[in-house]
Amino acid sequence: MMKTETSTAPAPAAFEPRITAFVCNWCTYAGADLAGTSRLQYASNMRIIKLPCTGRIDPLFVLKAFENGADAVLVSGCHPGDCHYTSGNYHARRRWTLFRKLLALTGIGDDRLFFSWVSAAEGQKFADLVNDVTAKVRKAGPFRAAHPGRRAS
Amino acid sequence: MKALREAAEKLLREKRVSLVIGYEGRKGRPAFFAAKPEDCGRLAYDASCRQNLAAYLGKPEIRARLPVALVAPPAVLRSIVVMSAESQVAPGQVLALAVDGDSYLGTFDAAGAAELLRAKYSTLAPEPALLERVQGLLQKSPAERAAFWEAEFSKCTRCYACRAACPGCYCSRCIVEKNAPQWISTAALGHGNYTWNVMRAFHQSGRCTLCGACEAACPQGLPLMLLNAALDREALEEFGSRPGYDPEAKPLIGSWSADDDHSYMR
Amino acid sequence: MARIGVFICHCGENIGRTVDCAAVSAAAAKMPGVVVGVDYKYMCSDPGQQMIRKAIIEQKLTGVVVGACSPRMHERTFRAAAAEAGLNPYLLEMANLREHCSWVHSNQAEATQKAIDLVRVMVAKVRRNRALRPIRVPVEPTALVVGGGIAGIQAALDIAAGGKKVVLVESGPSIGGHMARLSETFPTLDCSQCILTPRMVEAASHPNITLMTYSEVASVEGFVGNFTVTIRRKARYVDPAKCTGCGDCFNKCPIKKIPNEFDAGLGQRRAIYVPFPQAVPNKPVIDAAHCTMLQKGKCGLCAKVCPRGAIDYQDQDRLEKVKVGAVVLATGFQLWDHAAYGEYGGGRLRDVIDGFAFERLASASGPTGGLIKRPSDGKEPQTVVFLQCCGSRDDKVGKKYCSKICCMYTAKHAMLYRHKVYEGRAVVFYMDVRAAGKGYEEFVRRAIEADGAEYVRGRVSRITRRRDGKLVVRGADTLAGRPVTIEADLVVLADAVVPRPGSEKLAQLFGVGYDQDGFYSEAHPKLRPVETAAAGVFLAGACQAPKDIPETVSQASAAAAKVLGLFAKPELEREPVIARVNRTTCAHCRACISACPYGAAKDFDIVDRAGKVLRAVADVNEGLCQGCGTCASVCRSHSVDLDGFTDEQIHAELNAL
Amino acid sequence: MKTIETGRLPDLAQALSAAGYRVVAPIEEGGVVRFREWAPGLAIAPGVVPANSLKDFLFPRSEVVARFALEPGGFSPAPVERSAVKTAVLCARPCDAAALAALDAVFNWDYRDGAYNARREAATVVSLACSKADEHCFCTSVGGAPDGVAGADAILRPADGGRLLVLDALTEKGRALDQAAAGALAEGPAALDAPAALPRRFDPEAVGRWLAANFESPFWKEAALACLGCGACAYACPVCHCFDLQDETDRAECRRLRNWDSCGFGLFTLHASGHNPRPDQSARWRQRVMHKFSIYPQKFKTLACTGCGRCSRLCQAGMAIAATCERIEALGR
Repeated sequence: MMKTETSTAPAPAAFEPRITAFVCNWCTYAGADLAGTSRLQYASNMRIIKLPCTGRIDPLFVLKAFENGADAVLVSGCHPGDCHYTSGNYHARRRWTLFRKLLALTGIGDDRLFFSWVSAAEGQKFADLVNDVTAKVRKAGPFRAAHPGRRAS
Repeated sequence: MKALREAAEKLLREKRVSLVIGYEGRKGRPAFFAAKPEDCGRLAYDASCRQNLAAYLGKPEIRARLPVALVAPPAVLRSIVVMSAESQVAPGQVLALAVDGDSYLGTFDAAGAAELLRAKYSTLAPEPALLERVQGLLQKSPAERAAFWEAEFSKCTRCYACRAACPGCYCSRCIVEKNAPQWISTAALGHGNYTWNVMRAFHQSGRCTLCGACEAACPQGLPLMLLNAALDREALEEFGSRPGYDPEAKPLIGSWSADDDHSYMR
Repeated sequence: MARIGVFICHCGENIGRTVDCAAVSAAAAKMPGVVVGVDYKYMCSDPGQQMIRKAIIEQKLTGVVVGACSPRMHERTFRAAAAEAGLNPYLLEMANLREHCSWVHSNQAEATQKAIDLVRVMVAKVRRNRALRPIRVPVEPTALVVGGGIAGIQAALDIAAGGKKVVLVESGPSIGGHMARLSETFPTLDCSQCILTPRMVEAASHPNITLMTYSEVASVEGFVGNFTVTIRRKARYVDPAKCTGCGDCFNKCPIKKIPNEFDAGLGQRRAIYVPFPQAVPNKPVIDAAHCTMLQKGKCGLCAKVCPRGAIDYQDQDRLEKVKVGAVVLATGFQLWDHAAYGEYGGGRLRDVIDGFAFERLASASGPTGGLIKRPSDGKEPQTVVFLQCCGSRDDKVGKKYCSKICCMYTAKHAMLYRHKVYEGRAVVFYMDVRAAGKGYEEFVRRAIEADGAEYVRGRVSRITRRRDGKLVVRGADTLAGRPVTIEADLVVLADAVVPRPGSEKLAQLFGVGYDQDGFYSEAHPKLRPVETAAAGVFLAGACQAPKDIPETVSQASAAAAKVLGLFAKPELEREPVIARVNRTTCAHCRACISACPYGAAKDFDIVDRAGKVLRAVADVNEGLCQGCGTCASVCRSHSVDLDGFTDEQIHAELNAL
Repeated sequence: MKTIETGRLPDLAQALSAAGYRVVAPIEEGGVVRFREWAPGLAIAPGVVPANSLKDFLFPRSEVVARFALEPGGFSPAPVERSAVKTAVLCARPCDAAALAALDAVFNWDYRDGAYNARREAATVVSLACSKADEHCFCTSVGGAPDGVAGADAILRPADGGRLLVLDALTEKGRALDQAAAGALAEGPAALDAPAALPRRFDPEAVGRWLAANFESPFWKEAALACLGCGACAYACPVCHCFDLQDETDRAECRRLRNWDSCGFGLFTLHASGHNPRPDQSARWRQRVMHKFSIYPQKFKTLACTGCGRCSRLCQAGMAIAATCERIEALGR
């Protein structure tokens, strides 16, 4: 009865990854704004979900993104010491250190889940990051429909 | 066992507790609740007792009868310490009848349990065999790991025996029961089963005492301890986390240090 | 039933060039819950905003999504417009179609698809938005100023002049701080006490200022607008109400040989004393550590001679609570202890002194009456070596940073010395001369050219004392590239400026951050240099970083302006993005309480009518919560949620992707 | 007699799948024997009562019962296919087969459940008589027998000391399967083994009588002390049939799912108001026992328990419904 769950779709010829990004409002979101005002061009595969702080990002958000068919997830916020809320990013960092281990163990590796510090001043870094992540995920191919974390449609 | 029974009997006779929760001396060693001194003769303990009796401390009917005493091997002692660090066990409300193998080690409150653990069991660790299985799994490719867990998680019926077995799962409303929004699908299908089992393990990070009750309770035999052990080692290596040794400990998730590693971030 | 309006802005060509705005608004119009989907050339323009206001009223919109520039640009604008039309401003969200889309993508098909996705996400979110009301907290229009140096005095006077009450707390027996110890001040060489003491007196006599000397902050509760601060009034053993400051007591006190801190140990005071003649308040305190009466119960002379019976050996520390709405930290600095430099005598050479000691020697009110006499034998030094950057710009033994004021006061010292000892040699060893400031470079040039100070670029490797009392200073002249040896009679070290001891503890009480050197952290190094991360707590003076007097005074006035701004309204309004706890489902694991960076998450007892505690849960203090949401994500049962970024909203956004 | 060597059950399975059946049989995996779809190469483990029950294949733990496409501007129902695969269940336990009567009753009394009945009709149940029982078995106390045929389309009976199995077709479906399996079966004499001896432990009627009269008995408080409130018993039970409806939505569509639910969960009866008519575990355990031995029999004239013992076999806390019934009967006397 689990049959519907385990059909593997072969990667389509031109694979355009769907990437979901969770970013904090004060650093990375502003960094992305700067990339815009500087007219830096980057891949259009990423969709940003804005949160006040990386401290707000629950691992469930990431799993839900994968479940809904994201091929990769990016989490990005203020550099250590820069957090608008003084320590939200420190809490986030510890959380992700443990959570990524769990995901790695269950088959979601470094080519699916990305973490980065991008400050409000790092427009270039943001653009490069998006391009780099997109390229890596293109190479990795579609997130296996057979991965238990993804809802079979 | 004689010493254990006498200690339990004493606690009840002196009315220091209203209930002694232990294991019964019949096949399967089910949980046994002694409310009268004379019941204590039926208490028994051996290595086959896989149930973590600290899980009962989250049950309202038991909380209503505090103070209570628990028969507690080292892992259960740790659970009691974790629960008191998380303000689930008020001082003096829970006494541990500490046992190890076939010896009874004495009666302790949470603080005393922590001292005993630090003195005698400071180096508790997952069995090497378990860690080898974790390592073996990590040697495989992500696709192979995904396939492995898909096969395992597909057996999960979402009976939540793992949750019921776990002293760390004392939430009155589990996240999987939150339906606005319903973050974790309650359908016993791939995605819901994955999210449930991964989050259950994650929610124990820095709190799991590796008692093994969840895996023992799983009717489908899911290897849940692989997840728990992997997290336990990561928490120890990255943050020196050793849950269940300090009744004053800050939660691992909910505290931080400026020099936490972030080599994986760019 | 949701009635969402979606308004897509072309931003002239900025969005329209790469995003097919008509297609986006058409797609939006078909999204669940959307009743209006339009695009327009300039949504932020008057007609654009009018279009939104009109739709809100005519279409009875329950939510609005504006697809335009970054919310950081125009969210306020559009939310204000929504509010004018009677829609709660927090029911409007923006989709960033410019900075995050049209400006960074060139392919129209891709950009348009992304724009549609971004709008769909925001539509999904806004359907779950709830009307929010700004948090209003009453403000207690009294300020607490911690530190009675020039920074604290200035801040207090400015706030008082603004008509608000001030409590000025000083840990020493008198206000005035370091500035009162200075002889003259650069670059104008006007007498420090002449310009300071009037301010001290004004502060003491101002009707709006309550002076609490010999007092310290013991504990802090509450939050911006509503702090309750407990002040420890240290035992003076002298009742200031009775004391007239006649001085009989300290003239009679038999314990005479206590090195006077005010004079950097060069002068002496009694066990009962006023730190300096112009002290404010000019009333003595007893130094319990040295008083034989308080130590051994013998003597009691001061009590005998006091005509007013003001002496009270039974006096004890008292705790006093004050309610204040804002706080200015002005705890200042001290000089780093050069004992760490063994090569400079490790603090054992009496004629190797620090800047303050020289100030006292040069000061007319100092222990030598303004005559430059060296400590060891009271002789007038014929050669004085001044050593800059002693402990500054040295991350091995001292501090990484530049202490900023030393270049100037060393030049001043050289100058003052030459004015007092015409034939004397003033030799200054320096690494660089940093004289940026109005009239500063000119001042240094004057020291060199008019007053003949000899500037040697280089470091001193060691200072040794010869039998005849000469200090042999060996160093290098890095410009000439040769070693130099100078036989000096006095060496003055420009020790690094460091925060006061205990400044960390105070910062922790107020929830203020500090750097690795212990200097307080401003909220933003450029744009919020006087605020701190703790709302309602401001900084003035050298507690934040080394500063000279003009800088300190300007920051003090800036802090005062911030305080007066905060006090301008009886209530203060805050963004309603705050966390809330579901008390029914909270298991009280206390993870959120441990995680909250602001101490806003707290224990809360649920009690029945009889006041019996039924259950403990977590609770969030609206005044303290800043809305980061860390508590929400450490909550395993998601019993904590964050207004404006609720679980429901984020879940909906993710489902729309 | 039609016989097959016990060791050659896979041949039977092979023959049936060749004949177009999907074959379900007890198969060991990771130390747990479970009913699951058989595939060539898999051994069949007839020895023990599987962890899951036959129920899984008629009333799956989760299934989509309705779909709505999220069209621009609104919802529109999308079809859900009701196709059920022709299935043969090998080595079902008599206690599993006996449960079908109870399931048929509940899925047809007021409304004919399409999904259930489609699968039920497509399924041929071949049970395996028990020649041994463990301490959790109590079919004889609830009107069953180790060699009972209730609900089965055919039955395999151990013979010659378990070396052989004798196949008897009992229904049309059974005979059809018999035909299809002909190739794998041998014709010959065999000495049937005696069915497992399982003394009756309690009288369900007496239990039912006491239950109906003792809703408020203090007995429940103490009897349920050990219960931790998981769903292991209900999900393993061949008769338990409670479910929960959940909608899952994403960008493309909304799916309405039917998932198993259990009266052991606190959430099961929790009202939106926060009120819970079954406030504690004793009320929930009482409900479980009453439903099986009092409420259900009153409604459908059949017990909702077939004595398979899975619930007590799996319970981490040692809750045992048979023991509870024994004590109830004693209380009744």
